[in-house]
Amino acid sequence: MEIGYYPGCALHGSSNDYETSVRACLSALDVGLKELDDWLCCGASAAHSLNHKLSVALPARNLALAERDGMAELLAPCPMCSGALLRAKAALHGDARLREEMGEIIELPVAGSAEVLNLVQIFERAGIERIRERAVRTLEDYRPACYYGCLLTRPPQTTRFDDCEQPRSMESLLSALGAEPVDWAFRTECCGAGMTVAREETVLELAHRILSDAAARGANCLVVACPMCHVNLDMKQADVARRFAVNHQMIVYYLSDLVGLALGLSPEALGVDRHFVVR
Amino acid sequence: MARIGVFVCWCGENIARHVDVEAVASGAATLPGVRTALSYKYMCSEPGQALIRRKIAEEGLDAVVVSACSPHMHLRTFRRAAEGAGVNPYRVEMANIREHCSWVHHDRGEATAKAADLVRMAVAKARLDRPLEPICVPVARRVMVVGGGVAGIQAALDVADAGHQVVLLEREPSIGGKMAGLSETFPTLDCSQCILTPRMVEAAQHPNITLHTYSEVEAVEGFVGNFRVTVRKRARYIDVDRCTGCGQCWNSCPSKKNPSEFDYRLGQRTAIYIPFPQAVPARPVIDKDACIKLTKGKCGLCAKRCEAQAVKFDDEDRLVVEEVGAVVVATGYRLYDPRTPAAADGISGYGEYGYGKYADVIDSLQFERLASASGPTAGEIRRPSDGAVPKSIVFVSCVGSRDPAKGLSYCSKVCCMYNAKHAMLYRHKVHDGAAHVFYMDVRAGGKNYDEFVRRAIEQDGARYHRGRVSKITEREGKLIVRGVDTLAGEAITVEADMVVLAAAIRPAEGVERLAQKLGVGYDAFGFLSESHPKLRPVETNAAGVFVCGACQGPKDIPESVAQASAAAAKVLALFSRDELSRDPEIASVNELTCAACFACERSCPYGAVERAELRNGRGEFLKRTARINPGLCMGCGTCVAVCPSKSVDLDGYSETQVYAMLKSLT
Amino acid sequence: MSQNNGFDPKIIAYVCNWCTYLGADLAGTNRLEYPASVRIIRLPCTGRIDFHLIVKAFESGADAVLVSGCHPGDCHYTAGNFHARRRWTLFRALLDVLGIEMDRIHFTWISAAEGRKWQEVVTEITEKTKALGPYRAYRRICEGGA
Amino acid sequence: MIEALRELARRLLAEERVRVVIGYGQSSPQGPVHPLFITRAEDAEQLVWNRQCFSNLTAYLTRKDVRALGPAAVVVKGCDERTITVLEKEAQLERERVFVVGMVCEGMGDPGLPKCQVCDRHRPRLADETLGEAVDREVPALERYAALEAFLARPAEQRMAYWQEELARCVKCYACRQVCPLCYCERCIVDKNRPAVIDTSATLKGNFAWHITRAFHLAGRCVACGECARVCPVGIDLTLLNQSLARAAEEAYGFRAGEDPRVEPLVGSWSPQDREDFIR
Repeated sequence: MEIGYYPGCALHGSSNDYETSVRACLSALDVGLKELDDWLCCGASAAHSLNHKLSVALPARNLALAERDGMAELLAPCPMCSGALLRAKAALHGDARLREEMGEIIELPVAGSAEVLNLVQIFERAGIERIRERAVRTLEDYRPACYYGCLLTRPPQTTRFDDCEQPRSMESLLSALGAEPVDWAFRTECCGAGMTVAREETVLELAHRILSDAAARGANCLVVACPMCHVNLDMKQADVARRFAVNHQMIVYYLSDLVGLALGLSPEALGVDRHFVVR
Repeated sequence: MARIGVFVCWCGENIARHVDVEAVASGAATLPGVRTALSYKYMCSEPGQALIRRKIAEEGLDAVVVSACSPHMHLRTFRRAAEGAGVNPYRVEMANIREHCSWVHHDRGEATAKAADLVRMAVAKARLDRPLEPICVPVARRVMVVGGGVAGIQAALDVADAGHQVVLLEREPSIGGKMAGLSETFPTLDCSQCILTPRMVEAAQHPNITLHTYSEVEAVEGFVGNFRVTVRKRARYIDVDRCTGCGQCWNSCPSKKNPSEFDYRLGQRTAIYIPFPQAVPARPVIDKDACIKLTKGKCGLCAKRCEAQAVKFDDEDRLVVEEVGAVVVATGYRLYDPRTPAAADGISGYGEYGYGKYADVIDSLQFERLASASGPTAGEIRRPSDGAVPKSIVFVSCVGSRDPAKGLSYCSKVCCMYNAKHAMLYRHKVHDGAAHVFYMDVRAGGKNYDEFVRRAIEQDGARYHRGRVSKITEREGKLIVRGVDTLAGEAITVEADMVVLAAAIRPAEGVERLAQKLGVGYDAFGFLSESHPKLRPVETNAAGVFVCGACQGPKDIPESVAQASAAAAKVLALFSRDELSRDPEIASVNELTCAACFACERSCPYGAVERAELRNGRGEFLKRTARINPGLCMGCGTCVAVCPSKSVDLDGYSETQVYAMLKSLT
Repeated sequence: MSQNNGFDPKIIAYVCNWCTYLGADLAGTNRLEYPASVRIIRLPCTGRIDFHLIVKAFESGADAVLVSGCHPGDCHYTAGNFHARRRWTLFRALLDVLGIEMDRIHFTWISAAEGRKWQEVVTEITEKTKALGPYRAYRRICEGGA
Repeated sequence: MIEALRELARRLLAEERVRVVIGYGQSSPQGPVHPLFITRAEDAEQLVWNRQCFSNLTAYLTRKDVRALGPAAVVVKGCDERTITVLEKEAQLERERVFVVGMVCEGMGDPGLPKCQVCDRHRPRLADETLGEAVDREVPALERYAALEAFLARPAEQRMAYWQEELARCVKCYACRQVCPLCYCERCIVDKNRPAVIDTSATLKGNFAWHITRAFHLAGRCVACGECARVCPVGIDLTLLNQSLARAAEEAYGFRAGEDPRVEPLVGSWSPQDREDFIR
């Protein structure tokens, strides 16, 4: 199968290891990615605080491009991006006047019809059973703490994905591949990535709490589906060690890393060797 | 030809200022069927009414049109006046030339022309009014009270004490309801069972009360004054008349580890059991899913021990028909299950609070059992997981309540009070324990209520945090409660040994089905709808059906009891009459032309349309037809609109009349 | 339009007894002035208002018809207005294909508390009907021979 | 197919499953096809099946004289069979007393009737036994209502003018009513007096009132067999009126009359969520 792909800025920049991982893993599953031609930033981090129309128009243009190219489904591996796209979709849906107005602004007709999927949903689409059949090794050595962060499931009215406070979808997928996910308390807590620059103290504390609880519950790695979470929890471990005198050394995987490993891909092919904390 | 009198009111200057009342009257005098038309300063005054009566007598009038204010204001007045002079009250019409004319149109010419039109329409309608007699139905002076909690017991006793028969229905094996399981009650801290159990016994022993426990309403037929309620008496496997309640059976039952419903699963009971020691009736039931004899065919120990030979393993559900004149619904409440979505919109419940996952996260009714002297811990506060005495408890308010995002937008009303009570009881029992209460607002409206909450905080040292709890997790045997104190503006974390969730109050399971059987409306949450929120708080839109207690909305004990007595008073008022008379402006079917498609049956909001057969004098079948039960029809006329052959008509608003009104304007 | 200056539209209003009729009463109590164009026919419930009444109104020379009752959920008879709403939705489709001028048929929910809404609605549809002029097309139907 | 049909009719009558088989007959090979009522197994030879079997035979199921014969079998096409569901929902027949013989149909008339061009029920689905082979194709609503759509594209005044002209030709013969399987009232509303609801004279006023009434009485019920228009002696296209209601039912409530025996009739049921964009 082939689906539309919206990388967003992070996957083409600081988190290009995530893109490597997603592409390698999905290609092993015969899921082709067709990158949206001429996509632009979805504006998720700042647009809404500057100008409401802009915050709809940016993602609306990306949706319009998908429609133009006949993409029924659009993968946005970054939950900030998928959230922005879904919010725009919801706003456009059932508001003919807004659709018209947006159409004029972005100079493209837009209905908001493309379905926006996050990374977990792509795996669900591909079929957990199918992935399991294709797996060449089991993940039995992995006891991951699945970390959804604050954005993947929220706000539930928009994402309509899993249980907002008690999600289970990553656990289901990884258990099927032999891993033993731990039950822990910080699945949907904020890691503070948005305040990395502004309030580093807070961020370190939040990251420390998350990493500590994961360790306390017996996890030997963390699994994320968000470039921001990854960069924060992976890169900041050194600072956490300096601040709290605890060196967690907790490997932080993207969900696609673990699925890729199960499918027999090498860590290098998945970009795992480019993480800060490595085995 | 009709002999109509038209009486045009000036309403002092109210009408006369903008409407030429003389011209309206003289115009009306020329209309066909009108014998006399005159105007008067105040038609509704006694001299005005006397004028109408005199003219009826003088002119031999058989219909009256009063051209004055809104019929909602004075139609009843003028109907009475006309009736006094021998005119059928349903041959009185009003033309509303005040609210709909003189008060809103100030151009005298236009207002007068419109007033003349309105009179013309009223005269056209009056010409075709049929004399109607109020519908009289006999009243069965017997009431069924559905639900044997404190509200149901109160209503039953009030009616029974007034000398009428009562059938009291309870779904559980014993009456007593939720109140029987409570520990102590706010704001007096008197023992719940001590005040309730004497009332339970009184109800059971009352000569005017028939008790059906372990029973539910199966079907309802009939209408106000004449309901036939079919009751399903569930198989109890005990011959209640033989049983002496000695207890040999439940003391010998080997199936002991069944979760107790009465203790909300915190305690255990045998397969043959009474729910609690003071149960009324003190007769056991057998849980057929737990009984070894009924599931595996072996055992039967209870039957062997029973000297009265009251155990009947071959018992079956029985249907009993009760004929009653009124029904009081007092089905009470249940608590919201925090694990589940409150509404079907895909938004999950409060999984993050860990209810059902962590043994020591319980709901407030479970806490009542822990605090109750008759409860599973004999009144000691011990946590479910390991029986240890908790050194700190967090009480969480508004779990489900006041949270439109999760589906329940309303306030459950009693939680603020019982949270204070729980904190207080806990501190009384565990002196060094810490009681934390997370709350949105403290709503303590009621006599001595706010003082009670203050006492919990100031004397008993409950720690109140204004804010909500975001998540509860467990670490090393402690419950980690994370929340926010919005007054201090900071996130707080409390390490607790136990958490008590004040889950929202919801109507009892299945109340919608009961409401549908009775024809009572209910809101989006399933609470039953009263006729009028202020003026008819215990009546419903189904005549003869009344509501009281928490089935109508969240309520505490005093309110439930007050409402129960109010419902009883309404029942007694109904029973004070030999016959009921109802407004006869209802629908009827021309059975000869009815095509029996039953569109009317599907459309009737009251289930007043029946499928009937038309037979000739010799009883031979002629045809099928729809038939309207005059006892149930409320006269909305929806059936008239959907009948394709126009075989239904509505008295007082008949087809002919509406057409004639239209024609009068051409 | 100048030819409409002398035109007093005739508007028939079918209203339910419990909400809109009382709303119109309230407009009176509050002395809210509006044009004297509407003739109310009071019926118990919008559930009773069937399509014949709308046709009959036009046959008897109405320039516009107003149908009004309780808001959804407020029906005195619990569901009459829900039944009515469904029928009207369908009936409008039929009138539309027939080329009946849809601007001459108005549906509103007006509660007993909405005296002002009654005033606004009557004023508005009177103005609208004035602008449309007399309903000549239907008059022609009524006068047309075999 | 004809042989299979005759054989089935013979069997049903011989085994006394039914007392009458309502099918199609033809007096001569070139003659018109007419309804045929077979009560003896040996007469089954007279049944025919060809592209001239226009009528919707379910209309006879509610006739008193036909009912008096006893349990009946009826031959239906995909379009006709929906009538059975509607009649059952309206308590006009007991489904178990009727044996429904479904005929796979490639369309009636030559060239096919307009309704056959957009038919998505070549194969009956609710019949007790279905004869013939065919594959249904999905026909989008847009296509099914194309004629209506085209008509609605005209301005309202033109539509009104069209109907004034068309309905002026109506002679009030009531063939449209007589042929309609869902017009089963014992006394039609048009025959009601005191008060008369509809002007019975064949004036434009009376004709408008009649056709509005006829069409609206089929709201949420009409199964689009199209017989009313086919039998109209002056050729008024009544399907436009029927279609306007059918499309409204489909658009607003996702409802197609007679499609699903589990769904309650459209008029007489409601939902709080029903749309009301036209209500202020």
